[in-house]
Order: sequence, then structure tokens, then C-alpha cells
Amino acid sequence: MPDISEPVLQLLLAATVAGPLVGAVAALLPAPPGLKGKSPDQAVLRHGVVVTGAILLLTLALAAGFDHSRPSVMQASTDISWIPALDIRLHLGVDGISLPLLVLTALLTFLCALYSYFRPPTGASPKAFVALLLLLETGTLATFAVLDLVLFFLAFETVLIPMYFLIARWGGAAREQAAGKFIVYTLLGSVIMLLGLLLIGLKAGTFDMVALAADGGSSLSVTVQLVAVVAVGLGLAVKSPMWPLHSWLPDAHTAAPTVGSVLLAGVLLKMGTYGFVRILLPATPDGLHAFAPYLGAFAAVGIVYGSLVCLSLVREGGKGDLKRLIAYSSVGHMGFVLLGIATMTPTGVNGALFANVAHGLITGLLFFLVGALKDRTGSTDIDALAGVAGAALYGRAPRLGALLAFAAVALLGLPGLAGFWGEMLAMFGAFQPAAGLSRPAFLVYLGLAGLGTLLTAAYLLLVVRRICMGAVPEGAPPLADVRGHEAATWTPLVALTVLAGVWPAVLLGLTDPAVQKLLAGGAS
Amino acid sequence: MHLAYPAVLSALLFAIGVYGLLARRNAILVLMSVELMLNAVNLNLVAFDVWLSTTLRDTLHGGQALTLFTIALAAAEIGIGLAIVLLVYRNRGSSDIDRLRDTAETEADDDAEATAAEAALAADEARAATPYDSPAEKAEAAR
Amino acid sequence: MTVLAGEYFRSYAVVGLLAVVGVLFVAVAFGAGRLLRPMVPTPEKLLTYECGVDPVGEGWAHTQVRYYVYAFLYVIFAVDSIFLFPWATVFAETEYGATTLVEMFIFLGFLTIGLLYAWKKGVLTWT
Amino acid sequence: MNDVLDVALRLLVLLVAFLVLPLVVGQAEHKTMAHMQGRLGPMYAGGFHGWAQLMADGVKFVQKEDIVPAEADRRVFQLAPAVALLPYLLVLAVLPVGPGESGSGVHVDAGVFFVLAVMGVGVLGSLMGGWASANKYSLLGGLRTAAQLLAYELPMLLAAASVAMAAGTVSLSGILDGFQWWWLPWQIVGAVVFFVAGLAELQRPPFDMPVADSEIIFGAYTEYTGLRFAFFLLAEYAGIVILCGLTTVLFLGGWHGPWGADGLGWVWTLLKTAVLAFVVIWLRVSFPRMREDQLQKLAWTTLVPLALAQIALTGIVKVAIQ
Amino acid sequence: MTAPAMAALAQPALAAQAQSVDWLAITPPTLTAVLALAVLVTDLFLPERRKPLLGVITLAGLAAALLTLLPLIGENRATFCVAEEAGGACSYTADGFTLVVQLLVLGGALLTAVLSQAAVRDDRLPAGEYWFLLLASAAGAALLPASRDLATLVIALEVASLPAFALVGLRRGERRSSEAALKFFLSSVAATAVTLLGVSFVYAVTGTLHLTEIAERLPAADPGLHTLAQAGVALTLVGFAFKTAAAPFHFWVPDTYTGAPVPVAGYLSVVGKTVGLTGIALVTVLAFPSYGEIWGPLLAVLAAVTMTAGNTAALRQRPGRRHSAVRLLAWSSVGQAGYLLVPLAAAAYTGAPDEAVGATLAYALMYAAVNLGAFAVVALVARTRPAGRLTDHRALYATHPAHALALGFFLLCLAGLPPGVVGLFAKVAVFSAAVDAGLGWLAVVMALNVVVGLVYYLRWTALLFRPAADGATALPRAVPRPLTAAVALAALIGVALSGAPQLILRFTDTGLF
Repeated sequence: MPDISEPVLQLLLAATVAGPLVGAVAALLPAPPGLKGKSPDQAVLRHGVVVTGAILLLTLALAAGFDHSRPSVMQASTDISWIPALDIRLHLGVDGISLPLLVLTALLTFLCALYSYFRPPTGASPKAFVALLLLLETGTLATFAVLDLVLFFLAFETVLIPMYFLIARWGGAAREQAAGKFIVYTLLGSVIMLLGLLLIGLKAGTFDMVALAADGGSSLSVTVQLVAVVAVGLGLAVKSPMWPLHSWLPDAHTAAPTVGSVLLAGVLLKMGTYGFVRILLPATPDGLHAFAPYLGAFAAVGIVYGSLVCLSLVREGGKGDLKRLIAYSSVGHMGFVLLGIATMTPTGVNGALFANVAHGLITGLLFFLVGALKDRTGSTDIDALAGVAGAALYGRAPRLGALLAFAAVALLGLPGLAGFWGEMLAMFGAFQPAAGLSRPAFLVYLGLAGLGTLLTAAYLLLVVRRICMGAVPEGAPPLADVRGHEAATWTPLVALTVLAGVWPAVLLGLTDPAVQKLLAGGAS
Repeated sequence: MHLAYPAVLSALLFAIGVYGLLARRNAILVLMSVELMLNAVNLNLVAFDVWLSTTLRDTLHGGQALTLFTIALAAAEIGIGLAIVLLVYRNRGSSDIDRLRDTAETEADDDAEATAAEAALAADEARAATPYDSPAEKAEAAR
Repeated sequence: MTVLAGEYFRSYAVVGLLAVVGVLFVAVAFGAGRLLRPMVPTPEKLLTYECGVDPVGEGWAHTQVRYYVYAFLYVIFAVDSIFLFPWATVFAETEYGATTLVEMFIFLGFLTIGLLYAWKKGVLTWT
Repeated sequence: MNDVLDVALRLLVLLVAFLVLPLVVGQAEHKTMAHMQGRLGPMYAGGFHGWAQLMADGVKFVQKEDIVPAEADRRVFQLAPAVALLPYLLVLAVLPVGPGESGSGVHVDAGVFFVLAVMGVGVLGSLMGGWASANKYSLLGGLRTAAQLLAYELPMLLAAASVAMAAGTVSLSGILDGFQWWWLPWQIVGAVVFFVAGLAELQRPPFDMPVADSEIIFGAYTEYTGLRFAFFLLAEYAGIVILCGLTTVLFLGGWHGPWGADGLGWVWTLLKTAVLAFVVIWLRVSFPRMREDQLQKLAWTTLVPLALAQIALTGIVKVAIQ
Repeated sequence: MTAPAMAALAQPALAAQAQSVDWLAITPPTLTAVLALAVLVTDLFLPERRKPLLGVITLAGLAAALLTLLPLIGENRATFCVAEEAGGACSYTADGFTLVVQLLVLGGALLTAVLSQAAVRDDRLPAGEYWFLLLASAAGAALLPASRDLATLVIALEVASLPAFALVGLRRGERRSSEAALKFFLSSVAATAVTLLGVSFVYAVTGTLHLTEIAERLPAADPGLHTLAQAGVALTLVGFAFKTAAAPFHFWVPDTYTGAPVPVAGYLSVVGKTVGLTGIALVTVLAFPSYGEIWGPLLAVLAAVTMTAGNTAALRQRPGRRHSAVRLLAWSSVGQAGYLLVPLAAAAYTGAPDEAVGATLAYALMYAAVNLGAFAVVALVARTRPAGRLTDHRALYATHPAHALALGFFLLCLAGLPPGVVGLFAKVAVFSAAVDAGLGWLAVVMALNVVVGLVYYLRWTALLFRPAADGATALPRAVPRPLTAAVALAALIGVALSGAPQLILRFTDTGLF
């Protein structure tokens, strides 16, 4: 590992967070002479690629400079007072928990920008598209990098507007409604969350996450913790999304453009679970402890519910939409993440964090694939794709078909691929939950989760069978197979999926010490 | 003289004023009701002032001073109020406040133009709902 | 505690008495007149008088009122001048002179500007 | 008991004065006008130069039928003359005629306030009459009355304020106590403004537009007959007495005179009032009626600025002599 | 003249003692008032074609008045005090609170003035009167926060309100303008009467009009007068609540705003509201601290009802209706008034009412800038599409990208969402005041309202970026320069505050009084 000094790291992190914002503003301005490109649209899309690429490089450099021997320590910390009146500080930093998410975000955003460069979004002007994309990136990166409660909330909110417009302006069917539903649900959750955050901050006397984690909730009464966990948890659960607060997600996914879906599933959902780990777990352990069984229960129900809905969507004549199906599968998979957190054990939380990243990679890939499918066939309706005039990908576009199958099996948790470890660790955690939590209850959850994995396998295999297999219809126009830019976009995701599957330690080594520290009440 | 007399009188005046304010429909009468209320307050202030100075709790005569200002205030209000009522009367030939419905939000505001604009919105939305549901349509759009 | 200054009201009590006397005088005069005068109403007599011809239209006819502007002016100025009196009484106090004089000129300035405004706006000239 | 007697006596004297003085002014007007116009005026009633002419008029008025027009607002119409008349009685009560406690009917602290406020009520009588008559001319007359009141009340008030400022009190007897001879030139502008404004409020010529017979018959009083009409007339002359008395008290030093102020102060007051009353009559004979807009213009562009200037002058002198 | 005359009147009973007047302290409102008169007189002697000069004078004067705030920073000056032996209470105080509110109202007036330059010319409003009334109202509003006795307070309130009635009705031939003025006028004067009744009760109980004296004497008042005192406190607040357009006294707001010239509506929504809030803040925190159990719940309920009423009505606004844009802003301003009341209610429950008031001020400052900005863009659209529908803003981005972005930014600030960071933090300040005071339920109600608010603000924002409807004629590209200047100024303030919210939020942790 190259040795990068701390001040440089600080700069890197700050640039990572602020860079996209600057890029977003720049995107709105007319291109400077010399960078005009073929057309204004092309220039601005290229601008997007450049900026996100630069950010990706920055995060990679950050990861490289990160002291991997001490992942539990906040590194690249910047701590500047911003609004002394409210005791809000510009406190940035990365540790083993946030670093993977930062890299994942930067990567997915870059891939999205790249994809959009070759396939410009249909709808309003690309200028706004790029600006929004970059704004979205700022928000998500900031969410993972900030260490101040109010700032976290700010970052959490920042993603709302760009996502809303991405869906509402460049989306598909019923986009306005879906976008509205998305933003109302999340905002409703997040204002309640704000109240909880304020409660924590005001009662504990600081908004600083590091200080709160070090404090371990000792300066908060149990009542305060309970109220705070309900309030904050509600906001995070909506975002995660936890059953039964998930109903915005399928609509949003269905309506969103490919890029929106990728980022939504790959990054945005992670913000919720990250919040659980980063804020609730260390700052209000007693409160979370009281609610963990319920969280676990909702998570388990979510897992089963998600898979059942997917099953009903995939069955013949179910009029299922492929994007909707993936959305529901996300509900199920995020259930695993939540279950892992609910166990409050290092194993479970590590699993949750691993599953988080894995889900981001795989679902991102899946949405890209579905987007490509939609480009080619004009539809995401499973029945249409599986019918007589259907896709029959193995026959008509074998590489695309193979990739789809790969993503599907990765998602269902095939050992050796990324999806496996997270879910398994989460279930391990549930087998032996933290002291004081009802073991029988968690064993039931474990059973439900197990059932869920089976159902997941069932519907994903059905998807593969219905879409990839089948005879090539007579006289059907040939479907274009994986194009160059598509390959470029998807390869990193595939590679990382495999890497994380075969070498989970690369991730777990980062998260585990940090998780241990968080669960131990901040003592390192 | 007992403090109760002016106090009760003032309360009555104020109550009449409130009644007039709520029940009268002619703007001028409403205006007069408001003046009645203000004068009730004046009476109150003066009576309290005298009472307070006899008990030496207020040697500054704040009540009287405020009364003078209230009188001036009432005059200014009447001045502007009458001007506005006159303006209303000139513009519409009536000063019945119940018939002032021009700025109120009514169905009448939903004229043809409004319906058209909203219909355009809806159409836009509908188009968004089915962008290119079939390849054929998409092809057509591409052409 | 609730007795308001008695002395203060005494002089007004006499004035009130005088008012009662005055009302009595009027009542007596009207009463006497009623006894002395004839009462022979006829429709013609009770008709509104308009130079001897039959009245046209209603008595409370709408007329174009030019005077309301003066009413405004009056309301605005006259009520302002109530401030003059209490202030006039402290004028004599020592040490108040200069301050009060300045305040007076401010006050007069306001009135003058108001008057100037009305005058320049042509309120005081009829077309 | 003595108190009661004292009060009763004062009231009686006031009532008598209130009834007699206006008649004296009225008779004086008859005769003065006549002589100025080269005629004799009333000569028969009562024998000596027709001194009882007005009483004869009064008797005639009482005997006349009292007509209330069918269209009129009956109550208001009937009340109006009383409203016009009575305020002057109250004002008369507070005018100090001589020095000391016994000098006036009643001593009121806020004298200037009281006087100006109550005098304002008198005009209400004309307004009521004008409105209640249900006659276009009456209405017009009433409106003109109102406009005139509005226009001239202000200069009157300001001029009075100037005197109050000079004396440092609003009590009428207080003002007289503080009077010095040199106030006369000092307050002369205020005096003229006050007097002219008062004339206008009384609708005396040349400010008699509201009753301009050539245009609107007899203004607010068109429909009145008999005793009620007489009351209006009485009110007008009572108004002259009050105005002149008030001007005397405020600006001319009231009971102050070159000699004999202590015992014969009331004579000085009456004398000055009489001279002023003569001026009122004189003006009627000498000046043509002013047009409505000229009336307003005079008030707003001449009298008000003059009154303001007077106040400024008073203030400056007051501070200067301290 | 009111303050000096007032003080002079209050004096006579005492041994005379000439008052020294701290001219520097009273400069901001005085300068504005003098300027108002100067404009009025200048107008009389100015030929018709030179009338725009008046607007320039107004701008310069307001800017100068703002500058006169500078030397007062950090100084606690008080003037028009009664003699020491009579308690020594002062009628005029230029402390932190005063300065902030004066900054707010004078700044708001300045923005309004910039915005009005075009309106005065286009709507053929009488220039002299318009500028005079605006300045006069601003002078009253600037006097209000400094007043420390109830008489001055009421007078300042009226000096701020009375010209505003006339401003609303200034479009002479317009039916709706005069009607709006009448509605505004009647509800406002009724409010004043109620306030005055409350004041008279408070006076009866305490025998003083000075706020600090009232605070001292209220707890020690005769127990027999307790009910009277309670009634006085409640009535005084009710009157101010009317001015703030708190529910259930808010019905005049949308009608008045739609009838008034657009800049005036903006002015009312900002300065008018501030005036009411300032009154409430002064009266509650300075005069009635001992009656917190009366006004605390009263204000809390008022806040909850107000924001709910305003936001629901705004949500139900149909985009195609005439004047729906201004009406939406009007209803939303009612909702915002509810938010503004929250910290004031919280002030009853915390040990540090100053800081709660600071949260209101911070919010009000933010609101002033962005709301006036929003009105500026609405005025721009209404120039060519006088019906003022929300749908008229459709595709604004296509013709006026900068203006559309600015409006979007303003609306998001109002909604409290990034990129309107300052709006978000202002809301955070309000929330934390509520949470700190233990008003959890109010915080939750407000949270729900914020979501409701978001829906309609966002709907409007989305409209700006929609493609134009088929057959719709585009807006002319040319925009009067003052309008753009107003938008730019507001946007600049908004962006600057978004970067450094501390600029306004610091009022939440400094002692203002």
C-alpha cells in the first residue's frame, strides 16, 4: 500500500465529497471553448464521465492510502466548525465501515455516467441529467463520509431532489406518481428521523458521531434512547426499506430510468442500513437492544414477503415487471441486512455490511442488464419477455443471457459469489444473537430467513428460465448482444462480485475491526 | 365614582362593537363597530388611569397617553378605511362586504383556460405513463 | 380603592345639571308650543318643499360629494392636534423648552407636509 | 344648603343670560344693519325703537303650525333644533366672566377642550336637520355645513392651542390669570384666525354658503317652521354670543382692563364681547357671500398655515422668555 | 414623532427632567421615516417623466438605513427613558433583537423596492404615493422591534400596517385591489382593537406600559386581578396573532395577496408577518414571562393549527386556477407562519427564551430572502400572463433557465430540502427549539407539515422544468432589469446563507435582548 500522509487523505476525502457538487454546478454552465465536443449534449455527458471518473480515482486513492492495519480508526478526519450556533461541525472521516461504501458509490456512479454517455437518456436535456447525477453522488458520498448527525441528515436529504427529478423527468410509466411517492415516503421518514437525531444530539450535548459512539449512549436515558430509536429507525427503515414501509420502492424502481434504478438499489438503499450501523448501534445501544427483536421480526417477514411477491410476479400470466421483481427482491435482501443488524453481534453486523455491498454490486448489475433488455425489446414485462415472441436470450443474445443468469445466481447467494457471504453471516448472527436478546425468537427469524433463501432461489431460477431459455421465435429480429460500452460498464461489477465471493476477507477485514469497536461501545 | 361603571360601560361598548363587526354587512357599519371597540378601550384606559393614579400605582399617566394615541390611531384608521370603502364602492357600486367575492377562490376561477392548462398537464403525464410500451411505437417515434 | 377622583367630577356634575335644565327648557318650550299652535296637516303641507313645485325623485338623492376629501383632511389633521394640548401644558415646565420646541417643529413639519401634499395634489381646487 | 342655593342661582342666571343675550345681539343686528343700509329697522313693537320686535317674533313663532314633512325622518327632524341649541348653553356656563371662583357659572379644568368639543356638537343639529328633512336642498345644505365645520374646526383648534401653550394651561380661567397685555400683539394672528374660523362655523355671512337662499332655499332649515325654526335662529345668535365671548376670554384678556378689573371685570368682558358682536354684524353687511370652494380654500391654505405659524411663534417666544 | 411625543406625554406628573435623545440609536427608523416624507414632497415637484427617480431615492435611502445599523452592532443603547426615580424603564432599545429585526424589515423593504421598480412603472401605480407608503410602513416596522412599551409597540404596529392597507388598494381602477385592501383592513383593525383591549387589561393590572415593568409587576399583582391579567395576556396575543395571519385569523391572507400588486403581496408576506411575530416575541418574552402557562400552550396550539391549515389549503390548490401562484404562496406563507410560531411557543417552556426567539428570527431571515425571491419570479411570469396560474410557470426553464433555477431554489428553501440548505437548517433550528423545550408533539406535527409542504413546493418546482404544453406560447425573453436584480439578490442571499448558515443561525445561541 502506498503511504499517503494524513493531510493528503483529508484533502482526498474532502475533494471526493465536494467534487461532484462543483461538477454539478459546472455542468449547468456552458462548456468552455475547446471542450465543446461534437454537440452540447455530448460535451456535458462527457463532463459527467470525467467528473465521476475523477471521483472514482480519488476514492481509490483514498482506499489505497487508508491504513488497513487500523480500519477501526477514523481516518482522513476533517473537523471544522460550520454552524457553531447549532453545534454542527463539518466532520468527515472514513473507517472500515464507510470506505467500501464510498468506493461502491463512486464506482456505480461512474459506471452510470459511462453508460449514459453511450446511451444518452431519453427525456429532458442531458445537461440537467448530468447535474442531477453529480448532485446525487455528492449526497450519497457525503452520507457515508460525514460524522455529524445533522450533516448526515443533510446528506440524506440531498439525494432526494436529484432522485426525484431523475425519476420524474427521465422515468417510464407513471413516473410522476412514483417519484412523488418516493419523495414523500422518504421525506416523511427523514423528518421524523431528524427529530430523533435532534433528540439524541440535544440530550447528549453533541451531534458528533464519534463522540456519541465513544459515549455509547451512557449520557442518554433509556427513555430518550427508546424514543430516538423509534424516530431515527423509522426514517432509516423507510429508506432501507424495511417491510412494511417498502411500498414506495417497487413503484420508484419500475418508473425510474436504468441509471436511476442502479443508483437507487445500489447506493441509496444502503444509506438506511448504514445509518443503523453508524448511528443507532453505537449511540443508542440500549434503545436498539429493546427494539432489536422487532427489527429482526420485520426483517424476517420482509425476506419471506419479498420472495413471495417475486414468485407471484414471475409466474406465468402474473403480468410481472422485471424491474418490479428486482425491487421486491431488494426488499428481501435488505431484510437480510436488517436481520444482521438486529442481531447486534459482530458476525451479524459484518454480514449486514457485506450484504450491503454485495447487494449494491449485484443489483446494480441486474438493473443495467434489465435496462439493456428494455432497450432492445422495449419492454420489461416478464410475460412479454417470456412469451412466444419473447427474449429467449440464450438463443438471441447469448452473452447477455449468460450475464443475466450470472447476476441471478449471484443474487440468490450462490457460494463463491458475493451474495453468499453476507446472507450467511447474517444468519449465523441470528443463530447466536447478542446477549439479552431472545434466542428462540431469532431462531424463528433464522428459519424464516432460510425459507426466504429457498424462495429466492426459486424465483430467480424461474426468471432465468423464462427469459433466457426458450426457443427463438420464427422471424424474430436479431437482438444485439452485449455491446462494447456495455461490456465496459458491466465488467467491473462482475469482477467485483466474483472477487468478493472468493475473497470475502478483503471486505470483512475492513469492516470487522470497526464493527467490533462500535459494538464494544467505542472502545478500540 | 365606582370603577365598575366605566368598566361595565366599556365592556358593553366593546361587545356591541364585536357584534357589529360580526353581524353587519355594510362596510361602513363594520368600520363604525371597530371604532366603537376602540372607544371602549379608550374608556377603559382612562378609567384605569384615574383609578391607578388615585392609588399612586401609576404616576406617569400611561393610560391617558395611550388614549391620546388610540384616538389618533382611530382617526387614521377611519381615514384609510373610508378611502378604501369609497374605492370599493366606486369600483363595484356596493359596500356590502358579503358580496366581495372577487378575490375569493371560487369555481369561477376554473375557466376554460385553466381546464386547458390542466388537461395539457394530464396529457403530458399520460404520455409519460406509456413512453414506448411496444417496440412498434418506439420505432414510430424514432422515425 | 374603586372610587375615582370625586373632586374631578363635581364641576362636570354642575354642567350635567345645566344640561338637564336646558333639556327641560326645550321640553317645556315645545310643550307650550304644542298647546298654543294650530294643528291642521294637509297632504300639500306635508309635501317636501322644492321651490314650490312638486318634488322630483327621492329626498335622499345621491349627490356627488366633493366634501369627503375635506373630511379626510379634517380627520387626519384635527385628531393630530389633540397632541398639542397636553404638550402645550408641559411647555411651561423648566428644562423642557428646547426639547419640546424641537418636537413641536417636527410635529408642525408633519402637518405642513400633509397640507402641502393636499394642496399640490389639487384637492383644494375644484374643477 | 348654601351650596345648593349657590348652584341654583348660577343656573338661573345662566339660563336668563342665555335667553337674553342672543336677543340683544339680534336686535342690535336689526338696527345696525338698517342704519348701515340707510333705513330705520323695526320701530313699532314695544314702542321705543321697536325694542320688543324679537319677542313679538318669538310669540309669532310659537303660534305657528309645526310641520314635519311626510317624508322626513320624524324623530331626528324634531330633535335637531334642540341639539343645535343646547351645546351653546353648556359652553356659556364655563365662560369666566369675572375673576375668581364666582366669575363663571362653572369652573372646568379642561376648559378649552370642553368648549371646543361641545361647540362641535352644535353643528350636529344642522346636520341632523339637513339629513332628516328628506329634501335635496336640505341635504346639500347639511353637507355644506359639515364641510364647513370640518374645514374650520382645525384652524380654530390650532389657534386655541396657541393660547393654551402661551398660558401653559388649558383651563379658561387659568389662561385669563396668566394674561398679559402684550399677549394681544403676540397672539393677534391666532385671534383673527380663531374669530374668522368661528364665524365660519356659525355659518354667518360671508360664510353662509350652507344657507344660500339663491341656491338651496334655506339649506338645512328649509323644512322647519314655527318654534323649531326659531330655535335654530336662537342657536345662531347664541353662537355669536359664545364665539365673541370665547374670543374675548382667550385672546382679549376677558375681564382684564385698564382699570377696575377686580370689581367690574364682568363689565369689561361684556364690553369686549359686544364690540366683537358688532364686528360680526358689520361683516355681514359689508361682505358678499363666499363660494363653496373659496370657503374651503381660505380655511386650508390661509387659516391653517397661519395658525401653524402662530403656534411656531408662540413656541419660540415662550422658550425665548424662559 | 410618535416616540418623542409619547415620552413627553408620559412625563408631566414627574418633576420635569429634560430628556436626552440618543439620535444614533433611533437613526434606522427615523431615517426611513424622514426619507418617506422626502419622497412624498419630492414627488410633488417632480415632472411626470422624472418619477422613476423616486424609486432610486427609495433604494438608496433604504440601503443607507441598513448601513446605519452598522454602528449599533454590539451596543445596547436605550433611549426615551423615564426618570430613575420612576423606574428608569426605556421606550426604545437598540439591542441585538432590535438590530436583527430591523435588518430583516429594512432588507425586506429594500428587496421589495427593487422588485417594485418594474411594477410601479407597468401597473401605472402612483409613484410618489407608492414609495412613500412603502417607506412609511418600513419605518413603522423598523420601530416596532425597538419599542419597549406597549404604547410605542401598538403605534409602531399601526404605522407599519396602515400604509400597507393603502399599498394593497393602490391599483385604483382594479376591483380586486380595493376589495383585497378592504378585507385586509377590516381584519387588521379588528385585531388592533382586540390587542388594545388586552393592553388596557394588562395596564389595569400592572399600572404601567413598559414591558420590563410589566414583567416585574405581573407576578406581584393583586390576586383578585389574576383573571383580568390572564385575559389581558391572551387578548394581546390574539391581536398580534391576527397580524401574523395565524389560524383561525388567516382567511384574509390569500384574498389580500391575490388582489394586491405582487411586490406588495411579497412585502406583506415577509414584513407584515415579521411585524406580528416581533410583537408576539416582545410581549411574551419581555412582558409576560410569568404567564408562560397561558401563552405557551396558546401559541403552541396556534402554531399547530396555523401550519396545518395553511399547508392543507396550499396542497389543495388547483394549478390551473387563476392567481393560483400567488394564492399558493399566500397559503404557504400561512403555513410558514406556523413554523415561525413554534420557537416562540417553545420559549415558554425553556430556560433560555432568547435562543428560541433567535430560532424564529433566523427562520424569518431565511424566509424573507427566499420568499421575496419567489414573489419576484412570480411577478416576472405575471407580467406576460396576468392570470397568474401555476400552470403558467410551466416550462419556465426553457425560456428563462436562470430564473427557473432560482425559483426552484427558493421553493426548495421554503420546503427545507437541499440544495436549499439554509431552509433545511432554519427548520432544524426550529425543530431543535421545539425538541429542546419538550414540545415533541408540536415537532411531530411540524414534521408532518413539512412533508405536506414539500409536496406542493415540489410539484411547482417540477412544473418549471416540464416541457411546454403543445401550442403554448413562450414567454418573451426580455425581463426588466430590476426584476432580474431582485431575483439575483434573493438568490445570492439564499446561496450565501446555504453555504454559511451560521450567519443567521448564530442568533439561536446568543442573547438577543
